Amino acid sequence: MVLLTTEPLQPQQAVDAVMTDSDGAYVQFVGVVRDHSKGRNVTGLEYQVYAPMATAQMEKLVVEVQTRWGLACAILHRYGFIPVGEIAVVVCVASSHRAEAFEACRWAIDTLKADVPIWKKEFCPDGTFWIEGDEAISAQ
Amino acid sequence: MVLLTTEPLQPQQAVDAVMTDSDGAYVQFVGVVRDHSKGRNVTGLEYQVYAPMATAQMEKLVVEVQTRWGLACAILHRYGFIPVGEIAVVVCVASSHRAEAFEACRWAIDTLKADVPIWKKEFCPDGTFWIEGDEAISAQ
Amino acid sequence: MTIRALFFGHYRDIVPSGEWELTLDAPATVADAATALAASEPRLADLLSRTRVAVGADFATAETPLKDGDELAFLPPMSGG
Amino acid sequence: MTIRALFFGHYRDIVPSGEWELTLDAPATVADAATALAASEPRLADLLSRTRVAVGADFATAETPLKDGDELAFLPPMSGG
Repeated sequence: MVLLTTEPLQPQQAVDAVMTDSDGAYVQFVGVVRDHSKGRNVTGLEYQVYAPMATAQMEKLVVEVQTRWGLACAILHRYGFIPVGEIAVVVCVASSHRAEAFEACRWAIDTLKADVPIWKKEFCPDGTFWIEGDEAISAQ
Repeated sequence: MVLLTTEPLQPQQAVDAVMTDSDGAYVQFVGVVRDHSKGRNVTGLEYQVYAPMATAQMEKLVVEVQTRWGLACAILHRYGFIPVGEIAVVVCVASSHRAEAFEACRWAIDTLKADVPIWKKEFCPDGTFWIEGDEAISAQ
Repeated sequence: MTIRALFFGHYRDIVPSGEWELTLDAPATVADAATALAASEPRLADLLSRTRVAVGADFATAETPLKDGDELAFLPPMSGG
Repeated sequence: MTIRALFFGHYRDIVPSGEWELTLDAPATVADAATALAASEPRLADLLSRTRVAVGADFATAETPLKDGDELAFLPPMSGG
């Protein structure tokens, strides 16, 4: 299950999507907008998204977790403006085998950050910055 | 923050205990009572606890996560009877560094299972079993 | 052929609408489209060295052939999550 | 000295109240307490081979000395989480 939305994210939605009565556990990664980034104060983020490809890429991650680990995975990503303290991304993997659930969840968030076409624009007291990988580029 | 209680667990309570505006993420492990265990059907679990030591051991885990990884950690464990589908344990680690948060969360749940004095009693259609490590011992 | 080029990240400050309709002589590849864009807008000259590309919302390469109606996206290093 | 032994897991089926007040001659260790328990209840003979022990809610060993009023817990392999 994948969800790309401008609405606030509910982590429980990802849990409900993956858990059955035969699963003994889930591992969840939740990314939140924080008040600083590499020394810059941040008041909020705007996520820009290439929606059809981002959805397709997130779906590929879910399929890959199912194929490689045999585990159910759900990914939620919010876009548009997100204030500090609110949730930007949720990855949830259900499992009766916790070693694999940790591994799969970590792989999914790492791969999402590299391969899902979403970009942060940081709003800071001293300006606005496009974040492209490790680089911050002053925005107009 | 640690909590040992007979009441239903709220994962968000662990999140609220560890997250500040400067944390960019959290990793959470949630263990749920499942409907089977090594081939046995399970209708519910009763967790028995040596409370003063379990609390002290959970507090040691929280301190150890702070010392080794510099990360805030919260652990909730329920005891008494828990029906299938309900939450037995929550481990939450806050972090701006996700590699370390995954590692610390996994270490905490692994160590909890080995060193926190709590025992499962499984209720199955064909009897009741004490679970001691990997062993199931028929209960009276 | 006519294709639609899409821009993200700081390239949105160069192409504010985020897209550019481009007419190319067939046959043409992703690299040909990038060359045509750089000729029209010098600030797009670094496109291929700074972005990955997707054709039809699928990762592609500089050598990927284009056909009429294709959607060609230039994707700077991503920063979701 | 008098100590309180605590039992968990399937040992609760042997000692349903979960505890046993035990009088020992000083000096005594955890091993001495286990020997006294096994003498009173043969089904407790495997205690030291099947459990870890804690004195005062801290992990201890068979050689840990006991003092009057101590709480000695026999802890089968745990299964929390």
